Order: sequence, then C-alpha cells, then structure tokens
Amino acid sequence: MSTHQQTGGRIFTLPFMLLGIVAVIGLYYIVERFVLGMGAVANINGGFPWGIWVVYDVVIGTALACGGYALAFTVYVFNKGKYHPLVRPALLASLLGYALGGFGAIFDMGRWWQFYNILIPGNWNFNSVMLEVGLCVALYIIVLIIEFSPAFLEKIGAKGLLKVLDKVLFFFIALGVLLPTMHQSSLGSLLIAMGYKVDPLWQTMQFQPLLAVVSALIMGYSIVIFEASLSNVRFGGKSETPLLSVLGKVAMGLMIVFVAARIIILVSQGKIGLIFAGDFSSIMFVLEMALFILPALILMSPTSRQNGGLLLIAAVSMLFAGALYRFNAFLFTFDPGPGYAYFPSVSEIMVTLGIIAIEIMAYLVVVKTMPVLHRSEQA
Amino acid sequence: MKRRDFLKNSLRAGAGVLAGAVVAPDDAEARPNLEPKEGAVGMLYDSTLCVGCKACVAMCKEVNGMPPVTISEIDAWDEARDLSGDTLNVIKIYKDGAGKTKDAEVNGFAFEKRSCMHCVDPGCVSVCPVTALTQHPITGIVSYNADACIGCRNCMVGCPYNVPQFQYDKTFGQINKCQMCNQKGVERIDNGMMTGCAEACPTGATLFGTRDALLAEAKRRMELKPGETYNYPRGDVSKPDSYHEKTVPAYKQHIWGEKEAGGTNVMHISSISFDKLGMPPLEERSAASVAEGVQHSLYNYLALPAVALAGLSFVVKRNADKAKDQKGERS
Amino acid sequence: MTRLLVGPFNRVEGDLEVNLQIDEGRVTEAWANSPLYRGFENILQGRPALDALVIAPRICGICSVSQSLAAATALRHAAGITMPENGMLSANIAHGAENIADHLTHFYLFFMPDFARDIYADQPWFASIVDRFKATVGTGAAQWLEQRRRLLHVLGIVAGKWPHSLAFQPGGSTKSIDKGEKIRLLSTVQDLRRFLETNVFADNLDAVTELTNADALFAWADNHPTGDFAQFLTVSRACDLDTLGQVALPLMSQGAYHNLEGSLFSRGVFDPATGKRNSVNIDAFSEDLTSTWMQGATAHPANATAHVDADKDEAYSWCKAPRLNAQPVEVGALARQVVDGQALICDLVRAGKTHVQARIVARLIETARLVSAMEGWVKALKPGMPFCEEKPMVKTGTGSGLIEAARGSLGHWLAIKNGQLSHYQIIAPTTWNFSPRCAAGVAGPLEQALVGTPVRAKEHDPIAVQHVVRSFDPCMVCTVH
Amino acid sequence: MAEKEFDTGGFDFSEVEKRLGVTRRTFLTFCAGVAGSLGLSTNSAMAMAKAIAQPKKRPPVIWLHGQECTGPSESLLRSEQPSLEHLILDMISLDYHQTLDAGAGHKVEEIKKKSMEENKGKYLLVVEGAIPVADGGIYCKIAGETMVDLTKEAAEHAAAIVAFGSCAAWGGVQSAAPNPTGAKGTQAVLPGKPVVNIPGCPPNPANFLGTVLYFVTFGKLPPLDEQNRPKWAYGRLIHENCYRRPHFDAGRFATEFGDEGHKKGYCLYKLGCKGPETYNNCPSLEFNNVGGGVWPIGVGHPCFGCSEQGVGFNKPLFSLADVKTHTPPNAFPEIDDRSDASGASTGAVALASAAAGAVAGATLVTARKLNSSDDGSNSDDQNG
Repeated sequence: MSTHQQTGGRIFTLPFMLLGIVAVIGLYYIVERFVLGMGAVANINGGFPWGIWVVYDVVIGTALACGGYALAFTVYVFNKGKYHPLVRPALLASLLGYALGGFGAIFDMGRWWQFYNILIPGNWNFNSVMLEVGLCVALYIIVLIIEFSPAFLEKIGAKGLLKVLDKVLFFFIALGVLLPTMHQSSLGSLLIAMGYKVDPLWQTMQFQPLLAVVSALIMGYSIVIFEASLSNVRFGGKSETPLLSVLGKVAMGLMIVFVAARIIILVSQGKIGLIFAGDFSSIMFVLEMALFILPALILMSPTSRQNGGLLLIAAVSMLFAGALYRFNAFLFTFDPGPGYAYFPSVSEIMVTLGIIAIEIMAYLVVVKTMPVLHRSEQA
Repeated sequence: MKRRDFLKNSLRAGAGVLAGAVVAPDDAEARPNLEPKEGAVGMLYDSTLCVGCKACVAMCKEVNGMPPVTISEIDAWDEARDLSGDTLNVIKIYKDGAGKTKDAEVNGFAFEKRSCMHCVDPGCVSVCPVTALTQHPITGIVSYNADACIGCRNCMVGCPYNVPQFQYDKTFGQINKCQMCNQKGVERIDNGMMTGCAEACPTGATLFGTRDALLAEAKRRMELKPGETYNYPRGDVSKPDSYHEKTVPAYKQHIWGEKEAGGTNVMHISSISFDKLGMPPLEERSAASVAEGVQHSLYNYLALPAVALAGLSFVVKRNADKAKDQKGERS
Repeated sequence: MTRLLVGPFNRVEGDLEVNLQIDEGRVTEAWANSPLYRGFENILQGRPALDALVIAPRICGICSVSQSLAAATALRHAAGITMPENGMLSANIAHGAENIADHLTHFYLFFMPDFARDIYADQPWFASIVDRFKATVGTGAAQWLEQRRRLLHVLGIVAGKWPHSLAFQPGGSTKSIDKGEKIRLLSTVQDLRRFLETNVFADNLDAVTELTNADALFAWADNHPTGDFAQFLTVSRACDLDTLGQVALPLMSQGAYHNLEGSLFSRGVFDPATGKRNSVNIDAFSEDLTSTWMQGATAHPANATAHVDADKDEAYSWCKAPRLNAQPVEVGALARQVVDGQALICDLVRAGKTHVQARIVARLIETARLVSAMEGWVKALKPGMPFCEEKPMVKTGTGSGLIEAARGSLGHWLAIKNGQLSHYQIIAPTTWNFSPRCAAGVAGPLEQALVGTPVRAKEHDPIAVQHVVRSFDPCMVCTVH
Repeated sequence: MAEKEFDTGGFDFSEVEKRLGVTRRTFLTFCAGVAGSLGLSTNSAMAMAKAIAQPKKRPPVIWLHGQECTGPSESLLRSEQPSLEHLILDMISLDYHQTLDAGAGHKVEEIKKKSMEENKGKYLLVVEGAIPVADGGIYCKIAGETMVDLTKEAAEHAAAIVAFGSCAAWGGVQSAAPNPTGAKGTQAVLPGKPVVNIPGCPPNPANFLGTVLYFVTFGKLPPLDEQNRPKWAYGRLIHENCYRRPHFDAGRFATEFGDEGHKKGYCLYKLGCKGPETYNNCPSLEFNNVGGGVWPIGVGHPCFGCSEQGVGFNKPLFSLADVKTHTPPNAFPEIDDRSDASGASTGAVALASAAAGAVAGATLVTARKLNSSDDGSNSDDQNG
C-alpha cells in the first residue's frame, strides 16, 4: 500500500481559474510567436539573443526544479530515508519544472522544427556546452518521468509494471543525481564562452560550473522547503517544519561554501575592488550577496530554523538569490557592447508567467488526482 | 545518523563528487588558442581609407541576396543601422564633438566596418551544439549551415563581436553571418574571386588576401610615417587591380585581429583607438579555448560521468535495498 | 629700308608679334614671334598616361576638341585600341562642330572686320561690309554668334562641356548618345545648314560645293550677291586678295574625320609648284630650334628634347620650326581641300601659289562640305550600341596622334614608361604656318607669305599685313605650348 | 505675365528690350534667376534689372589675357540670354579685350591706357590666364611688357579685380609641376588686393555674369569664401549636388568607361571623379546651356577638379578623390546604434515588478500562516 495519497477536492477553484487566465494569455503569445516569429513577441535582439525565456524558463526554471535532484541526493546518496515523504512532490515539481523548461527551450528555439538535429550523433559538437545541456536535460526529463511514474502506476493499479520498475529504479535514481549535476554545472559553463560580455563580478571562467551546481543545490533545497510549506498551508497535514529545518541547515552550509567561493575567486582573480565600484553591477552583486547571506544568518540560529515562517522566508530569499545570480550573470549585468539594451516585453513576460501558471495548475491537478503528497498521519 | 554527521557527510560528498566532476582548473587551461590556418584568407579593413560610400554594404546585399533593411515604409533604400539577420556588413561612424576632421579622435569622425571577423579561434563554432557553424580547415572561413541549425542562438552570445544574427522577424528565421562570400551557391573564393565587399571597395579600405599577406601589409602601414605618401593597393593584396597614392595618416600602432582572442582573419587598422570604434575588451586568450578546456576535462570520452554513474548506482542501490529491508522489518 | 614691329595682334588666339623689314612700301623680310610660353610638354612628362587627356586639351580653348582627340588618338595608338563605330562618329561630330565654329568665327569675327576699317571708307562695298562685319556691332557677327551658341549644343550633347571637353577617351567616348539626343543633334546640324544656306551662301550647299573653278565661283557669286560669302568675294576681287600673302610651299594634310573605311578628307602632300600629290612621310618630320628660345638638336618629334634658353641670341620666338623633309609646309583648310582634290580649291591655287583669297574660300567650302558630312555621321549613330571600348591603358608603349584641327595638321607624340608619360611632343597647326627660320635659314610659311605685302605710308599696323596674318587664322596658344 | 511676377514699379524696360533683343519677361526671368542663385530676393532681382537697364551705371572693364587658351572668353561667348556681347555692351563697357577688340596693335594699347587713366578707381579689371613670374616674367609678354607688370599696372587703380578661370585664379594648368614658367594666379602677384576668383577650366559663364551683375547692382563684391570665390557659386561640393550621388551612397560604381555600371550611369568615383573634393556649382548650372544633364559627369566623364587648386592638373585623372564631406552625416549609424535594441516599456516593468512582488507577498502571507500552524493549530482550509 502506498504511503502517498491524492488530496482530492475541487479542481476548478477561483485561484485555479485566475491562473488559467494567465496561462491562456501566455499560450496566446506562444501561438503568436510560432506564427509571426520571435521578434513579434520577444524583445530579444542582436546583443541579447537570450532573454527571459532562456534565462528564466530554462536556466532559472530548471534550477528551481532541482528539488528532486537535491532530495534524491539526500535520500539515496546520503541515505536519509526520513525525507522520503518529501521526494514525490519534489519529483513532481521537478518534472513539471523541467518539462516546461524543455517546452520553453522549444519555443525559444529559433529553428524548432529542426530540434531533432541535436539528437543526431553525427551533428554533435563535443566542444559545445550547449550540446551537453540539451542532451542531459532531455534525458533527465525522461528520467524524471520514470522516477515519478510510480505515482501514476499506483493510480491505475499497474502492479506488475511497478514491480519491474522497482528493480531498475535505482539506476534511474543514480541518473537522476548525475544528470542534474552535469547540466546544472554546464548551465554555468555556458557563461565561460561569453567571455567579456559577462560582468567581471560574475565571469569566474573555470569556476562557473562549480558555482552553478552549488547554487542549483541551494535552490533545490529551498524549493523543497518552499513547496512543502505552501502545500502544508494549502492542503494541511502535519507540519513538516522539523524535517525542512534540517534541509535549511544543509542549504546554509552550501551557501557559506558558495559565498566564500565567490569572494575567494574574486580575490584570486583580482576583481574584489569591483564590488565597491558603486555602479549597477556592484549594487546588483551586493544585493545578490545580501539575499544569500540573510537566509544563512536566519538558518544559523536553531530557533529561527525551527520557525516555519522564517524558514520559508529564508527559502524564498535563497530562491531569489539563486535566481538573481543567474539573472545578473545572463541578463542584468550582461554587456555585449555599446548600444545594446534588453528588457522583456509585456508579451514576453506574459509567456513566462503563463508557463509558471501552467506549472502551478498542473501541480494542483496532479496532487489532487494522484498519490503524490505523503499520507498525513492524521488522515 | 546524527544531523551533524549528515551535514558533514553531505559536505564531504559534495566536495568529493562535485569537485571531481565540476572543477578542474588546471586541466581547464590545457587547451591553448587555435593557431591561424596556413592558408587562411581574410580581409584588412583600413578605417582611414574608408570614405563611407557603403559600396561594400550594397555589394554584400547583392552577392548574398539579402533584402534591404528599412526604417521607413518604403523598400527602396537600405537603411541598415547594424548587423542583423538581413545585413552581414555595415559601415558605422564614430563621432566626437563637432565631428569635423576625419580620423581624428577629438572633434573628429571615423568609419568602422562591422562584419564577421572570422576568428582564428571562433567562439560561435565552439559553442554550436549541432555543428551548424564550422571553420574551414584550410581557408579558416567560418560558415553556417541552416539545415543543421536549431536556432539556440548560442553562437550569438558566444561571438565576441555579436556577428551572427538571427532573423527574429521571420516565422521560420535563421542565423545569418558573413561567410566570406564562399557559401554554397556563391563560392567566390573557391572560384578564385575575392569577397564582394573587397571587390566593391573603391579605395582599398577593405582589402582581400591571405591572412599572412594582409598582416604583412598592415605591419608595413604601421611602419609608415604620418604625412608621407603610400601607394595603397585595392582589391586583392597579392594582385591588386589598382593602386592609389594617399598621404599616410597617424595610425594607431595596433592591428586589431593580430592577437585578440587568438586573432582574426579579418583585421582592422585605424587612427582611432579600437575601444572607441566599438571593439570589445578582449584578451589574447580566447574564451572558447577556456570553455572547451573546462568541458573537455570534465567530459572527455565521458569517462568521469561514467565512473560517477557507476558509483552512484551502487550507492543508490545499496541505500534503497537498506531502506526496503528496514521497511520490511518494520512492517 | 625700315623695320616695323606689328603687334600685339588682337582678334587672334593668343599673343603674336611680327617684325617686318620694309623697303619701298613692300615687306622684304618678316619674322614672326610668339611671346608666350607655358611648358606643356614639360608638365606632361612623368604624369600618368591618361592625364594627357585633361592636360593637353588645355593648350587651347578654341580647338580643345582637336587637342583632346590628338591626345586620345596617340594614347589609342600606343595601347592598340580600336574604337567602336559610335565612338568614331561621336568624335567626328564633335570635331566637325568645333571646326565649323572656328571657321565661321574666324570669318565673321576675326578676318572680315578688318575690311570695315576706315581705311576702306572710300570703297563702294564699304557700307554693306560695315553693316555686316564691323567689329562688335556688325549684324553678321551677331547672327553668327547666336548660331554658334546653338551649334555648340552639339558639343554639349556629345562631350559634356566646351571648351575643354572631357568625353574623348582612347576607347571612344564616355557619352552614350540616346535616340532623343540623336534627334536633337540632327536638328541642330540642320539648323546650321539653314544658317549657311540663308546667311553665308544664300544658296543650297550642294550648289556651292559643286562649283569647280574660279570662274564658276565668281559667276555664282554674282547670282547670289546677298550671302556673306559673296560679299567677301566682292571685296576679294576689289582688293586682289588672290595676289596677297602668296607662298609656294608644299601643302600638307594628315587626313581628317576617320571612319571604319577611311577618312572624309584624305592624307597627303600637294606641291603647288608641280601640281603633284604625294603621300606624307611622317618619319620625315623634324623640329628645328635654331630660332627658338630653346636648346636641343633637330629631331623627329617622337625623339626631340628641348629645354628653355631665354637668352639665346639668334632666337626670336617661342615657336619651334617644324619641317617635312627639311622643308616648311603650309597647313590648314586650304591644304586639306587641295590634298583632298576639291576641284574649286585646286583651281584657285593652280598658279602654284596659295594666297589670302584661297585660304578664305577653302574654309567656307570646307564648312559646307562638313555640314553634309555631319548630317551623315549623326544619322549613322546607333543608340544602344557601345560608344567606348573597355580596354586598360598599357604600361609601356609609344604612340602618335595625327589629326587635322581647323587650322591644320596637329600631331601629338608620346611615349609611356611604367604607366607614366616619358615623352610628349606637340606640333600644332600654327607651329607649321608661323614657324621661324630653321638652321638652313629658310623662313616659315607666314614669314614667306608676308614678303611683298604692301605697306602704306605711315601705317603702324599695315592693313595688308593684318589680312595676310589673319588669313592663316593663327592660333598662337596652340603654337606655343 | 511679367507684371504679375515682378513688381516693376512702373520702370520702363522698353529700351532694354530693344537693346538686348529679348522680351521683358525673358529679361526679368534672367535677372530673377541670377538673383535666385545668388541667394537674393526678387527685390534684388528688380534692382539688378534696373541696373542693367540704366546705361550710366556701366562700369568700364579692362580685360587682360595672360598665359591662357581663351577658354573662359570662349565659354562666355556661348552663354545665352542675355548673350555676352549684349551684356558686354549693356552691362559693362569693355574698353580692352584682346581677342574681341575691333582695333589692332598699338592703337588698342593706347585705348587701354587712356581708359585706365580716365576711369581711375572705377574700372573693373578682369584677368584671364595665369601670370608667369619665372625669369622676370618673360614667358608672357604683350606689346613688349610682361604680363606681371601689366597686371600690377592695371590693378593699381581698379575698383575690383576678377580672376576669371582657374589660370587667373590659381595658375591653372601651366602651374602644374614642374611649373616651367613659374605661373601664378592673380592674387598671388597682387598681394593685399582683393581679387574675386571665378575658377574653372573653363569657368561657368553664369558665375562671372552673376558676380558682375552683383557688382554693377550693389557696387560691391558678393560674399566670398576663404579662397575669395563667390559663395553662391562655390559654396558646395560637386559631390553634394551631383545627380549620381545616390549611386555613390548605394555603392554602385562604374569601373571602366563603357562597362555595365558606366552604361547604367553609376557613380564615377572609382574612375577618379574629383567631385568629392571640388567646390563648384556645375551640377546645378551644367554647361553649354543645352539642358538635360550636359556637363562632364552628365556625359559619363568624372569631374577632374578643374576649378579646385591642388586638384585639377595636379592629381592624376584617375586617382581617387579625398571625400571632403560625408553628408548627410546622420546617414551613418553610430558605433552604438543598434536598430533592434529594446528599452524597457512601462507596462513590462510594472508586470515584472508585480510578478516578483506577488511571490514576495505570497511568501510573507504563507510565512504568517505557517507560524500560526506551527504554533499548534491546523491550517484553516484542509480541502482547498
């Protein structure tokens, strides 16, 4: 018998309907993008070919979907079985995040009708970070489907398949740890080839993959805390704060590593003075560091760590910090040369908001119809 | 296990797996810049010779079959302001103050050509996941294959000069960039011709030739004293269709493309410092070489990932079995 | 025996002075002096070959097309280029228009006004000559200037501007004439024909060109007395212009108005003394500097070198002394028509000597012939076909451009080394006609023609001398370059 | 008709109509045209017309010929409406002109001296041709006197001096290297004297007539540039007004006479056209009064800069010109001009802020709820 249950309840609630409106607007612009071309919807240009669709939907979106990765690490590599209840909802969030990130990659792909070219080995350029990202993400989506499939199989009662799956699942779980490590680090490596265009405060060259994967893990733990907190408020059940506070502590450790690494790298590359330049880049850097340090301070104190509200605030701060780290590096302080500027258009933002709305709606539908959330002891 | 241990473990494991898999700074330096190809062809743009006639821009459009870029409604005039999906070459102006004197940095103006520099170590080729961008093994020409391209636009961010441009305004757009007039169906270089822009240039401001010959010519010009006359060749530096005499300007002692990020096959010289002409702040080491170094030390023959996968599989299986046993015992 | 310096001559192109030795009211010896020097041949050396096309024509503002065509011909010869037919026709049309303009300007503005001077006030024809030809007020000159402006439209259409047209190239003409322009050209030439048939000849042009001898000419003039040509003939008979300015030297023409088949006016040398017509041996040209303010050996223009020596004692002119077989020759419309065998003109010099009357008649007869030829050239233009052969200039070579300007034979000789002119020599028509004495002491055609010219008592600017000098239509700026 | 266009103020033009042999309308249109190209008003045109019509205002003119080819005079002779001889007779009193004079020999030299004496300080001196100064000026003598002496003599009491043609303005063709005769322009031998230069080889007759008209009408010289050329005629580069300019801007060039580009009327810059460094009004005035694009560039020959000192006869015919101006300068995109670079729209900023704010707000609300639930009570909505 599964330890998970579907929450049930009405699907078409008012918030759901509101999200639906946002989703429909987003989808409308996605259709427009396919009919009239990207320029009709997005503000991307010659110097900023990557806008929020890449940076938010793919780079940040998948990092936000690292909950599954972070928990898989925790549960299966470090053998922390007690976190098992958090795994399935995290996997669902990861699957949705990655699937929609993949969708985002498709509608952001200029020549989407030729996407299969990246699957043909003859085309592969092994020097390309993008190749690795593309293939790993594609593969990881499949892995996530397999990892999450027990929920669906339980729902339809396919016990035979579940048994078979149970035998091989360890391999997919291992892949589910390896693949995000690879492509999340590679999302950082993408920055290396951009050279001078990436602001010196963010252009750490060969340290990019390390910083990327560490920040992805931070965001992964944060999103687990965030989702669990929200689910708890939304769907009730036993408070999971004690469990979450430990995850928060891990995230805090990673943050200390991350911030220390940033500072050490800047010092070793002789760029530390740029922090005090007082320009836009330095302000953004300080803001980003504040968003990292604030939750670290919160989480350092065991009392506030046990406070669900503070824990959530810390988690959201970490999410903002991780997102801002990526936004800063890829967009905000990105400087391709004189005269270039980028700010997303309304339609472009609506597409991203639409995708987020779809993600939340899908999450709500799935948790209400499939055994995802952990069976509450009271229930 | 105690929380402390967990934390310790996780940090240790993080350091182990991640450091092994993600950081290899020493190896990352391993791949040096690519070297110029022996038979590399290129162009030399001498900003001081440019008169802003835009013959090269028009010829480029004609040779490459590109439509005019218009600001107004009327399609009669090409008004391209910058490189775009429909413009592979454009002449821009640097202006300062009154903008009176040509080739003067202060209160002067100067022309500058924007087109593919055909890097010796091209970033676009390095980052393209599907080998849609390639560098010719002999000529060093960087060309593009739309049939392979998926439109990820990594080449655009990977190019230090923002050269590859996507046709955002088209339903089925593609990347466009200068391919030295040697793409399929044009093949001017293969047929012993020079690039359209070099052929059209009335003053020899855009000079065609092998990289070696052009670099030698550029160095010759660096040696000239301002005020003396020099017989400037026009067309192909090795067999100019004509010469014209002109007073030598005060060249900046800098051949852009000799060394920047591994060098370029299209080189620029000018009497204005290149940062003012919009050239990027490049070091001699190419970003592509660093990125590839990192990537290769991590993923060479997929050895590291394979080992990691094997290790992870073992650990996960062991832990999962253990968990099942515990569950079995408990229930 | 007295000496008289006549000059400066106005109403000639450029500066001219003539030194006369007079004995018993007749000129016994004459020295022609051109007091202007510009050094074109020096300026041209060392320049890119094609620069000859802009520098050489600046020698003269009146026969600039001739200079331009001579330079283009020499370069064409050096480069071995063949012009397309349209290019030849364009050149002929422009050249013809310029030459006609020169001939009639000479007639109306330079030559005839001398007969409206008060010295002739007692002559029966004086009143009508004053009416038509008096300088600046004569009605004939006014009508001609008006017509001339219209005629010069031809040069505008064919060559872009005049003087100093730029259109003529070794390969042809830069101007492609279209159908509309062809019609404009034709109407302009026909307009000129009307002017000639109304004002100048007062008769059909064919009737004039078909006259074969002097008797027929004067008979015709009596029947068509209203034309300006007839007026001249009246004066000519009254003043015995056929005895004035006599000279017996070979007459030379280098051939003019070439087309695919040959030329409108043939090339050759006519010796009036023997009445024989021979071919021209261009290699027998030489330039003698004995009386010129220059140093240099007597040599063929393709090899000649000269440098200025303004203090040379025996010299009296900037003009060189060109010779054919060491002999001076007379050139001009008269020479062209005689060499071409035009019956009337041949008849006028049948006595073995050229004279003022024959020179003037030859110009007007040539004008009449040219107008018909120009109509033919315009009609033969093929709009849409090439006007210029694309061929690059050679880096090394030699060439000569021998043509006929209005005033006579014009030759350019050049050599190109490394794409630059290493040698440039010009012999202009008036250089032949106004040549000073050579080493052998032989005087030039004008100097010979002036001998015997009557000089009235107390005449400072002897009128007969003016007639003789002007009958050659001197172009001094071409002469000294 | 003329009355409608011009306020003649009751002035009687019948005399001038007769003298010039033109209708009043043609005459006034000519004056208006000249005034227009001089940048003057119709009132000025009327002043000009009246000045021409009043013979008493005719200034005497002394016309000297130096080293020259009579090209400028020739080009004047073909000017039309009113034609030169009419203008000579009507507008100015040409007391001395070697080529056109009726008289001969020393007689005219005497007339010249007499006129200069009588009109001291009133006559207009026109110099045509260069003045050789090498070897004491012996390379150009008139009536035994050198041109340089004659010029100085005539200039001494001239009311104004006009150097007509490139030779007179700056030495012209004979001053080209090696300048065997030391040929100089008029100004160069008359330091300190104001000389109006009307360069060109030949100069456009309208530029001379316009200048003289201005002088006759207003009694002073028109505004001049640094090289003493009338601004109204030499104010702009040929390149700026050339009808082939669009081809230059579009990069369409003829490369050989008779090639495809040449046949199509493309820009002649590659053939050495000096229009980009030559100041003159040829493109608007054209030549020979034929109309229809009759001027050197119009017939497919590059400008060679005949009027521009240091260009004509000095630079090789087929060498490239220095492009003096690049007008209009705003036709060139500046280095940082990116056609498609986008700024932030207010709506987009608001939307992005709202999205970020919504997350932050939701977080705070949820955090409060979490705190209350952690305090012991269950969440208030269990079924959603």
